[in-house]
Amino acid sequence: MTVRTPFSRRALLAGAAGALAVPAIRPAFAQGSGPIKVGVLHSLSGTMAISETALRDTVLMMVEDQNRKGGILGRKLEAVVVDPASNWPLFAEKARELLQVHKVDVTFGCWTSVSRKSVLPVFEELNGLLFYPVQYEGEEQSKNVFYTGAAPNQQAIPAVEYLMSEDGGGAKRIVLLGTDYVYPRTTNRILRAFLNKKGIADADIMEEYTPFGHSDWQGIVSRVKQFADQGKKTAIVSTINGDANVPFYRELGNQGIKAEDIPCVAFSVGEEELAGIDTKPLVGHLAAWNYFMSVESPVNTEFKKMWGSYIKNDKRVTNDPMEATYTGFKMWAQAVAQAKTTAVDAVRTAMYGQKVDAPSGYTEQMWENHHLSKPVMIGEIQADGQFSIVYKTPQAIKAENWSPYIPENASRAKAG
Amino acid sequence: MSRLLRLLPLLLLLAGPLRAQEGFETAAAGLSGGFAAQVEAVDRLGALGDPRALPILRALSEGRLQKTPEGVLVIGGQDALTGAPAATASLETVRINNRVRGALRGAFGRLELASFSVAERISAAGGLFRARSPDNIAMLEDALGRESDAAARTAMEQALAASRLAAPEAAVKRQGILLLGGTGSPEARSLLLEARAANPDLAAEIDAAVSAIDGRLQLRRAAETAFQGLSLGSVLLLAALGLAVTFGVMGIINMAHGEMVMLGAYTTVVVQGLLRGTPLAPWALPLSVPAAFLVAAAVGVALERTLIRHLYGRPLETLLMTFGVGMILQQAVRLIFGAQNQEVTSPAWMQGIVTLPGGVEVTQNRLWIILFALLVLAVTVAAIRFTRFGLEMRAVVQNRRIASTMGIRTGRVDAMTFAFGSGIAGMAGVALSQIDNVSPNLGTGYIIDSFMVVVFGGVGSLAGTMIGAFTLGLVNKMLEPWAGAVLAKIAVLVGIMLFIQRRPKGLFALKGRAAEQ
Amino acid sequence: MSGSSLYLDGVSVVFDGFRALNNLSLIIEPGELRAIIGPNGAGKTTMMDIVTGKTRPTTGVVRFGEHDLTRMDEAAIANLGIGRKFQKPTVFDALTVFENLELALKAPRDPWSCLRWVLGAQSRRRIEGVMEEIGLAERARDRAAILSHGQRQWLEIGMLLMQEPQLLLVDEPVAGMTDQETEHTAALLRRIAGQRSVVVVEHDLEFVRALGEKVTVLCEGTVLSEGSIDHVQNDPRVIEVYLGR
Amino acid sequence: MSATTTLAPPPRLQSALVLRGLLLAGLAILALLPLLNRLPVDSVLHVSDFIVAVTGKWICYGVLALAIDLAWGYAGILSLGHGAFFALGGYAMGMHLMRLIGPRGVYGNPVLPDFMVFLGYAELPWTWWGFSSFPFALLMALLVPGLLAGVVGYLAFRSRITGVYLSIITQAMTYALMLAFFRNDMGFGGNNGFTDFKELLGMPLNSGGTRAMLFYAALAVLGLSLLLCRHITQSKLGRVLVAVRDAESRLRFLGYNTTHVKLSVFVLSAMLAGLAGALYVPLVGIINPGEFSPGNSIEAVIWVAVGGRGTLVGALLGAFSVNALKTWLTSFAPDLWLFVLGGLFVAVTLFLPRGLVGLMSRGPGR
Repeated sequence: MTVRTPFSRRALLAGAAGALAVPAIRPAFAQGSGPIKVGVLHSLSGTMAISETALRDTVLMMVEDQNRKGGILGRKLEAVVVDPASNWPLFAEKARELLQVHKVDVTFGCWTSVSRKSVLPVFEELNGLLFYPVQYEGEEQSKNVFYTGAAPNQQAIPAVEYLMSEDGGGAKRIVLLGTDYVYPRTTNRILRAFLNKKGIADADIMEEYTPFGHSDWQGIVSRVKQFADQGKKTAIVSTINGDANVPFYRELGNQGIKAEDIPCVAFSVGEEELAGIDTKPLVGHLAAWNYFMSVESPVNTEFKKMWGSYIKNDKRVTNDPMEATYTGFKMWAQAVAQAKTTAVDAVRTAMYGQKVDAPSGYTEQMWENHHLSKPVMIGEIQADGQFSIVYKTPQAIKAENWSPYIPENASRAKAG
Repeated sequence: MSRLLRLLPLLLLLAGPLRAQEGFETAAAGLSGGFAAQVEAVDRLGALGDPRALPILRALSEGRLQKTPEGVLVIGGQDALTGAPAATASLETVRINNRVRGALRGAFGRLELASFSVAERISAAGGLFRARSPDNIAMLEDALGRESDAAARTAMEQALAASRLAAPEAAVKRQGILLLGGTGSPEARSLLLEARAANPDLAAEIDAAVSAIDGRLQLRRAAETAFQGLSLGSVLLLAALGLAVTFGVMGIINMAHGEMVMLGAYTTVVVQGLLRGTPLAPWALPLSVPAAFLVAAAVGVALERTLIRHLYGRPLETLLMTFGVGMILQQAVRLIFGAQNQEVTSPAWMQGIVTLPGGVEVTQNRLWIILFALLVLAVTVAAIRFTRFGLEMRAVVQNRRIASTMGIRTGRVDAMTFAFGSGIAGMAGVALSQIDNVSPNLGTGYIIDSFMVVVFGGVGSLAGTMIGAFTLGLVNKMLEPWAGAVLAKIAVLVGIMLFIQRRPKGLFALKGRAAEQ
Repeated sequence: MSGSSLYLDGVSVVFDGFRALNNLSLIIEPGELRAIIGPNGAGKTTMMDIVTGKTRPTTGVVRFGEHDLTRMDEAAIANLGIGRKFQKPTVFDALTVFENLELALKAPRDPWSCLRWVLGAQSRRRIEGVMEEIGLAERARDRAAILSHGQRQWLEIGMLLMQEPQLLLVDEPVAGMTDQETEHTAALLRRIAGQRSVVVVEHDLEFVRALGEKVTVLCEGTVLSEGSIDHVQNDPRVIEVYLGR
Repeated sequence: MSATTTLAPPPRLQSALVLRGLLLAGLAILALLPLLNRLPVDSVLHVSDFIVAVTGKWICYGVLALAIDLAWGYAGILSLGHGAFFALGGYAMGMHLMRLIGPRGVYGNPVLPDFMVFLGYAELPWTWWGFSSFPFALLMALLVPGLLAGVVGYLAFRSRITGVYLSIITQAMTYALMLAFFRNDMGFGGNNGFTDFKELLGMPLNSGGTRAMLFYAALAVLGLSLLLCRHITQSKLGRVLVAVRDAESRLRFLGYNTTHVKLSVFVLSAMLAGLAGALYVPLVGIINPGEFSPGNSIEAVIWVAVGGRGTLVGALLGAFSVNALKTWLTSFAPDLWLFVLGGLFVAVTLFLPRGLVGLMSRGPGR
């Protein structure tokens, strides 16, 4: 295990080892020959493999596709895949390895917030570039990360507005169910502030958290039923994560909670999660995303075709984080082409204002707050495991990564 | 023909003015509009009571209704209203949302109240209960007069009560309140509370009715909590039973036990896949049980013969080794089947709710799993008590040398015992596939709980395993409402740790000389 | 060393309804060598467990001098000066003969003292002396694991000697020994007694005869007969339950 | 009963010399790494930052392995909860590092860490008092694991819970702690744990110089732990530990209070593990409840088994080799590494009961 490789300039500058360094005279795009390296930092084993392997496949598909088109700047792309194994410190180690040993030009990776938080200092120290494709709690903005998933205002708030609208059933009582980690906690804090502002009292809000991978939902679902029996239209807002969703939805179906009575809108349940469930009892429950596989747009048709022929399994679906990966990749490729280099600082500048026609059917733009403008869509679960889109915003919405509903952000200058 | 006769009184009752025909067509046209227009159309169709609406509304609710760009409704290539062949090009499925679905439920209620099928009449009454419109009172009273089925009568009475509650006249409302108070259902409670705000003059009556319901609900909720505890206990029992054999009887710490459970769940997926489209498809789940037993047992035999037999008497080494085996099995499944969740469909008889006497509602699948767990326990006990294999197994456990001198092939018995324990784990996997994710990580979630159950119940005692599992399940569920799911679980874990140090051999300890070894 | 006497009075032990000891009373005087015989299941080993604190009596009095043994744990009882040799020789296989004896040497037993322990010249001489006595001087640097069965028995007796006990409980010391080894062991035990009390549990009547001291016969958890070997061999009750049939 | 496995005697003399040489050479190479890192990039001997960072992590794992070996390899106490002690030590240090962020956090709150701000804490919970002081945090990194080990150990050893039962109880302990620390209401950052540390003892954490310092600190701790463990195992206490492992009840009848012996070594081992965790956190920059997961503890035990339990060199060898293999394989064969690692664990328990060290010194024995 002695990978002795020549030192890159940026790592050298970053490290204090630079004190002894030879003057750094090599231009920024010195590694301008050879393939462009694309790091893939998604868990292939452990608890998160279930969600993240599809993103690894998406990046590999995009790399293959780009190479078929002749690469970028006349250089081929080469993917470097590592397995951080759902182990957060290992994420940091692998990030360092990608940047220092493999010297990747860009990295696509992470799913959970904690994995992103774990690698963030590494990317900042070594001035790397990370594309993060999953919806998250916001309250962050790093110059080394481009966030291509939704911020809370691009998902949670429109979804709750919909639930309270006439079309959504006019909910007056809200159950906030979540897995006990930072994304649900933050999202629910924002939602509570929002609901209070809309005139829903704290007594009409039930908030409950469960551990990761929670599998016995009997008690909670029956408590939700009790909460709903108070004579006001009740709806569930679920930020339940990953594995826990299948047993949750099974319990929901089995306890006979119909979407017409108590609709449940989820922020972490997409086509991929539904693939493990018989959705017939769940028809009508909702999800809020920025993309559904059922979107009808030429780009989406193309995207689905590309995925189908890459993965060679007609049962595999596309979902929102995959779309965010696709969009992020396209944007990065455009930015590199525009900057005519893969150097991080130049690419970063080129990223701002970059536009891509996304599979969502909208033109999404990268803003200087490192977040995309995205449309918000509400879908109802169908018997075939797909979503029927019952609502979408007329245009893409700009991200508010610093939520105005968190009082501590009030003092923050309304940064663009 | 008789159906028509049956519908006749209803038709007479509902038959509106002569313009009904025209009203039907204009109302139906609204179905191709936006969600709001759809709701209105569905309501009108329900109010009209024209039986022709039924197939159209069914098609709408099941996603079979299509429309042409001009808004002509089409079902299966035919014009929905006229039945004439329709254009097949550029058809678009008519989409609905929850509001439309709610309206449909009310419309179905009106249209199906006179149906032949008892189930449909009950569901119709349920729809009317939720629709709670005073318009339905007359219809319900009439239907009730003809109804002979007890369950359907109850449902209709409830629906009638709810409809009366919505009536403008206070006297009718009072009737409704009394009736609702007598049902004891949480839905009725919800309706009453909703009505309370709108009818301050009836507050006293409503409060009385609500508290009557609350009294009955309290008992029901206690019963339901107990059921949840039993259900969790049955899951723990299933997961732990195989371990009770391999660990309790053989002293092997099988950290790959969870993976055996996982293999059982994947066997279910494979069996379902193989049988899909064959006449046997509805039997896929029962057939998975022996299949899962065999698969897990076969892996168990292979494991025992190649690896574990070298480590007898060194339980801690088996722990480390089987941890490695678990890693390999998990990754193998991940590479073969993919990391994603696999879909397992539940047969119809395992879905939904059963109402037990006293109005206690329990979920079907959990009920089946409790029964299944007890069945597996019975089979295990029977296999150990009453079969030749069980006899040999007990002999080998008690005294290996003497057993071997008596002609028992101890190696074979070891292999079979381990296979047996693994097979039980596989069967547990079939049950767990019904309530949990079928993913490569399935087993990891159960391994520690299983060990805790076995140790708590007393190693080597199946009765202890059973009582241990149900005790832990019940305690956990009783703590959960006020401590939350996580704290309840932590409390149970700490409780077990303290218990073990008071009684190191568990609930049902083997005593005397044999336990000293 | 004036010595204390071991005093058991009305001791009963019940396991799951089975009476392993039934109202057993016994006195061992300082310096006495006592043989205890009895058929299988007579409660010999349980009696030793009671004395050494491994098992608690259900009822009855167990005293050593003025100490109430029922309230003390094994280590405390051992430190009181009661040593025990198991039926199956148990020595520390991974340690050498010398190290085994060093562990048994009378010295502070708490972890901190063990950490700071330095083997003095006097202690070394004592260990060497015992090694001579048990005939293992040649094998000081050998691991206990490679000793023969008899040598392990002696090593264990040697470890007891290092403890300088006032009372020694020896469970079937000659099981599986050759005749020569048996003789050697009897001589060893006789030599030990006198300075301290020794209780020997044995099946081998020849060996008991060779010890030539007072014999107690246990049966079904209680004392059946007591006296010289000739006395008990002629006791009809003993003949019935043990020798005869 | 179960602890008395048929372990062959540890190799002595000639093989011991080889091992000691190996150990010293290994430590020397480790000590050189940060220096080699400062060589010009073009130099053949240059070592990348990544190697230094990763090795620093392994050194912490090495200390953890020593702690486990002391309890398991010598005293026969197989704890499957040492990851918990490691994590508690890490949390203590993490809390200190969080306090040092001060107003540099996202919300600029001088007292409360970011996660407390957005969870709406009004003031610092009492559990956090004192952690702004480095000596206090370091003390807690030792005391908290030690205290936990003391309580759990006292309860278990007093009731003569040994072997498999002890392993299962310690596993339940770490599992319960994991669940507890995942709870955001505990006030320890929930699932995210602590990240985004800025400085330690006035030095910025993201500088190579600080990393080199931390590396040497870890190495020094490793060296001192090694000396401490060596001192213990070579004293009479070491022989008492081996005696506890092989025939505990015999030792009790010799007058040793084995409960005290086991408790002391268990507590000491837990404190060492806590110290390892405290070193680990500033090196990897994150601590979260995942460290409590039972799998982590088992893996750490397996390092020791792979290297060779009952020898201190073996513990270190195992920790370094397994982790090096893991680091390499998760990049080289991301889909297959679990097969290799799992296969290694199986092979070692089956064919190398004395671990890699046993392989090197095929002395007499079995």
